[in-house]
Amino acid sequence: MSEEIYLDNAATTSLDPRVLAAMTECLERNPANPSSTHAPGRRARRAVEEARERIAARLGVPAGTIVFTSGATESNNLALQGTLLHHAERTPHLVTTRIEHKSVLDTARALERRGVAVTFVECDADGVVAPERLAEAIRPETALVSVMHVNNETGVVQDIPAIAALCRDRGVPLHVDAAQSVGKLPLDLEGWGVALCSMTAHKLHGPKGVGALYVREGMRLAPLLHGGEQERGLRPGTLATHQIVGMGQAYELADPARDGPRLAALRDRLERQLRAIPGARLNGAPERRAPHIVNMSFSGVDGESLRFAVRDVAVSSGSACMSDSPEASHVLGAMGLSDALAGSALRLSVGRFTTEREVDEAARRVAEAVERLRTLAAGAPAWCSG
Amino acid sequence: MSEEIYLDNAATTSLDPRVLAAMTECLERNPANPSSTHAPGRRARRAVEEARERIAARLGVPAGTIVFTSGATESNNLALQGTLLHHAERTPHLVTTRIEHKSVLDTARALERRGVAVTFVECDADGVVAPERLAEAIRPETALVSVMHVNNETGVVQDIPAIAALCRDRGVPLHVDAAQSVGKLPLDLEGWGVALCSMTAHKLHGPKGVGALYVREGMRLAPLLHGGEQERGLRPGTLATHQIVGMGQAYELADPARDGPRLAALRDRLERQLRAIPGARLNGAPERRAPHIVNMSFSGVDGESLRFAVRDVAVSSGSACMSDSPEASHVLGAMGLSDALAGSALRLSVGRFTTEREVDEAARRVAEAVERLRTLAAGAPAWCSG
Amino acid sequence: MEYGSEVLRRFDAPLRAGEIEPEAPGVVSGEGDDRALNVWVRFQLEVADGVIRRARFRAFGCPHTVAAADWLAEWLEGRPVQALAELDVRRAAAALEVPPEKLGKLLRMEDALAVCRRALEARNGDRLESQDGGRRWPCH
Amino acid sequence: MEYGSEVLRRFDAPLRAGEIEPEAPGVVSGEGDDRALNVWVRFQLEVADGVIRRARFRAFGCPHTVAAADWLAEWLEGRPVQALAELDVRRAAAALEVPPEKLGKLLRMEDALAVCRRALEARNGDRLESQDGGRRWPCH
Ligand SMILES: Cc1ncc(COP(=O)(O)O)c(C=O)c1O
Ligand SMILES: Cc1ncc(COP(=O)(O)O)c(C=O)c1O
Repeated sequence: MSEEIYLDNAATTSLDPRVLAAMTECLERNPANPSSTHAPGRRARRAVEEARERIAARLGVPAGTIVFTSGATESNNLALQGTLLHHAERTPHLVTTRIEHKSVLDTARALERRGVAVTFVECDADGVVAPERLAEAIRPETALVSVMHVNNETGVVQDIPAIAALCRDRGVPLHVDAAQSVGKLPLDLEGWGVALCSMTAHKLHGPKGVGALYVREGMRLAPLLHGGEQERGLRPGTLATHQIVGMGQAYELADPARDGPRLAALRDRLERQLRAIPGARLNGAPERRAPHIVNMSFSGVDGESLRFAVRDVAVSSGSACMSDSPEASHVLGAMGLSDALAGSALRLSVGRFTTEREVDEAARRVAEAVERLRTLAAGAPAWCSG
Repeated sequence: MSEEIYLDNAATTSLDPRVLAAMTECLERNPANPSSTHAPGRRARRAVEEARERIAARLGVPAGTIVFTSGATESNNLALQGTLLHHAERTPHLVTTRIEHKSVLDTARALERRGVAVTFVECDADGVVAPERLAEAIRPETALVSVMHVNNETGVVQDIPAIAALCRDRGVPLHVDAAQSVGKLPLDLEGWGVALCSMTAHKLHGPKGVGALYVREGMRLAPLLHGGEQERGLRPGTLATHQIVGMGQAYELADPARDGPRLAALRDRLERQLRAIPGARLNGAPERRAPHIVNMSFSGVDGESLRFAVRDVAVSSGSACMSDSPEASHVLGAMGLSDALAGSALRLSVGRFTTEREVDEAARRVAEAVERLRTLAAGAPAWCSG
Repeated sequence: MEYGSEVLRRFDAPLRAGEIEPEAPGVVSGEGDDRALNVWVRFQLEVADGVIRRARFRAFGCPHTVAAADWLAEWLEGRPVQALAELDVRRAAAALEVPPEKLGKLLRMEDALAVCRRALEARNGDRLESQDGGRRWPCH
Repeated sequence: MEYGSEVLRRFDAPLRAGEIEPEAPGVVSGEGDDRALNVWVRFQLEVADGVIRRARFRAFGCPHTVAAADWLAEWLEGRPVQALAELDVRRAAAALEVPPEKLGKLLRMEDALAVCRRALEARNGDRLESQDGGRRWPCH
């Protein structure tokens, strides 16, 4: 077995040691329940509120707009279900896209089964959703538009400022799934006029199992969970102090202005080498991508075999929550890739701890594997090449 | 300020150092996403499955029945909403009690607003719910009975074996909120015939923000959150490996046969001294309590002042998630206590790290404070004494 | 509930809690209570030559109640009886940072002191008015 | 997807992957594929004196596909041509712990080998039967 290289930072990241230190200190010294009114409880509450302020400061939003959740999956569910299930309209309407994360798509489908009308807007071959397509989909009874900022498979960045502007014009609140963009791209939620925004800590070297939903002041939402007054009644349950502290620390450490270019440089270095492989095809608009993700297909190569051949490089087809399922990526499918090409796609994603040596070695192994598998399949029919 | 004494282990507990060690090791060495299929992903998955098995083994249930959640609040919501919202009956019926945790009561009330019929069964003056009362409340369209095992305010233990037997007779599934009992009292979920059981880690020296729902094989439930196939489709979202590992370690460390008697001895020592205070009144059936909780009222003393006077002893009125709200405890109210007596109630709860010296010192401080406040209120009208 | 340092100090050591010896001359007392608000207070004022020489209280209630009673008793001591007419519990509320939802409890203290005032008026046969029709006494 | 050690070994170094030199005599070949299953395989068998002297393959597909093709090629080598009639891909599936949902892919290898067999029959003008009407060859 060759040395393991982790290039799956879009699935999850390792904890920054400074985040670990903050969490450990909290677990050791701040054990009380933040809802308790006694002195140790108030110390725990203070740690929670400090983390909330750090996160809010990073995003340039008031601290009171941050509602802690168990992650972006829950945030997405809260945003969509919370807006649509108790809406005044008898048949409210949701506009979203075909290329959202499963936690948005599946929630939209579940809402459909409960009487909500949903329009799934298509993307183009580059994975870009045209704001005009979204504008056309909006109806008088549209209660929410939900569009992800950065696609988790391709890294393609949607034009949220333009989409927010058109939603504002039409008086429809916009929800943005920013799980992949916070800390890597600048966000201006209040300037753009975003109503709801989902975040998670574990894509940014913070802990798994904690996230947040930004809820613009004045935006009304029904909770998914009941019991307890925590988080303005929007999210009951004992607050996980150490998790929230970890998220606060992770968000404070992340700086798009510094990390973005560093990640992009690494990603570009990796991408250059991968593109040099014959038959390589970049998936997603080259000039509109978040700095950490590259998604490439390799014609004439089976995806499962390719991933197995480079198994000491941790990469992904689709997203991690789908990687158990053999179906091809719904995102690449929406972009019009053949099953064969979509099947051979690798998503490689860099993080804070990725090195140049690692991306060089990973590219070398991919190139070697592609060549070996192509030789193995010499003479195969054309359909194998997509 | 005198030395701080923590006697609020029913609100939350401090992390056992062995749990911290397991979590830290996981955070440092096992950072991948348990849903990823690459080698680091499979290592993370293994840690999750080992934790699931440890927890299942402690409970004597198959590992596949354990669904991880963000805590007992979510587990209770999942159990109630998941059973009732998509029930075949047009107006399904829920039976629960007046003394449940807020996460059950508020969910029951939210279900009522969505067309579910709910019967809230009363308890007696000792905080005990008679199984016959529950039996009487069951109707043909009853879809679920939900009863807590140990009450979080009084520590009173409900007769779950008898309740489960009658539910079985009537063909109605039983949900048990065991947040306060797991690890302290023996549970025989499969022997008793419980269908659903809520658990949390942080009441047992595990981390906050992780819990589980036991879902008996064959019991069907609709998920609250959508997206991703994790946890048999019942609970999507990236699994928080370190949290789950922490819960696994905490459950393995907890042994009712060993911890129960130790906690009971400490609690009894505390209770003996508190009962010696003139005007003290024990709330909850003395012989039917979990080992870690004692709830006492002190006539002629204002509760808020009493808690403030003993502020270096961290205790609770009601439960922690209500301790911000000035309303008197719904549990003590249901037991028939006057507002004054309910208001003067202190819940003291011991844990693994509580010492005899601490309970002696706490009892001394409570006695002193009660005496001082009674003197301060000398001449007050009778209603002040409840 | 968070309590300010002034509440803490007075609650922990309310110097004017207690009673005036029954044999002391010129003592009036007054009670106020509200069961719904969980508050009871009794003031005793020892008055001589138109001046409140001593003020003592007993109280049942929350820490703010105890601290406010102590604050009021201290404020009254050494002042002429006319101070009773000018007393404004909001001053105590401000000094102790009493949260608004608890102001009702402090009004019961005004009631208790109003009883004291009427007892003094009954004894003297005239009404106690503010000396300057509204000017507040400087805090001492 | 988890892969057993035998899949790993054969996938990483499939000793019989490749082609037989075009000039070699007595070579038959056969292909099988299924686009929906994402599998293509080609076998070449060099037969002399009724014995399969060499077996080579090319494959497009998942790691189990590659490993199974290699397993089958190895199994055939050195066996009399009748072995083609007895060949059962489930034996490869068992040896490699191929998950049931992938069995369809292996059947395409049976197809490819059936083509080889028919080519041999066409050349010899008679049918290849199992030598003992069903007894399986011992594994060598
Ligand atoms: C775009 C996007 N949204 C939502 C999620 C879900 O986040 P979480 O794992 O915190 O539930 C992810 C990652 O898993 C993601 O990439
Ligand atoms: C009986 C009971 N049920 C449910 C809960 C909620 O648990 P969690 O804090 O894990 O959401 C608690 C404690 O807060 C409890 O005591």
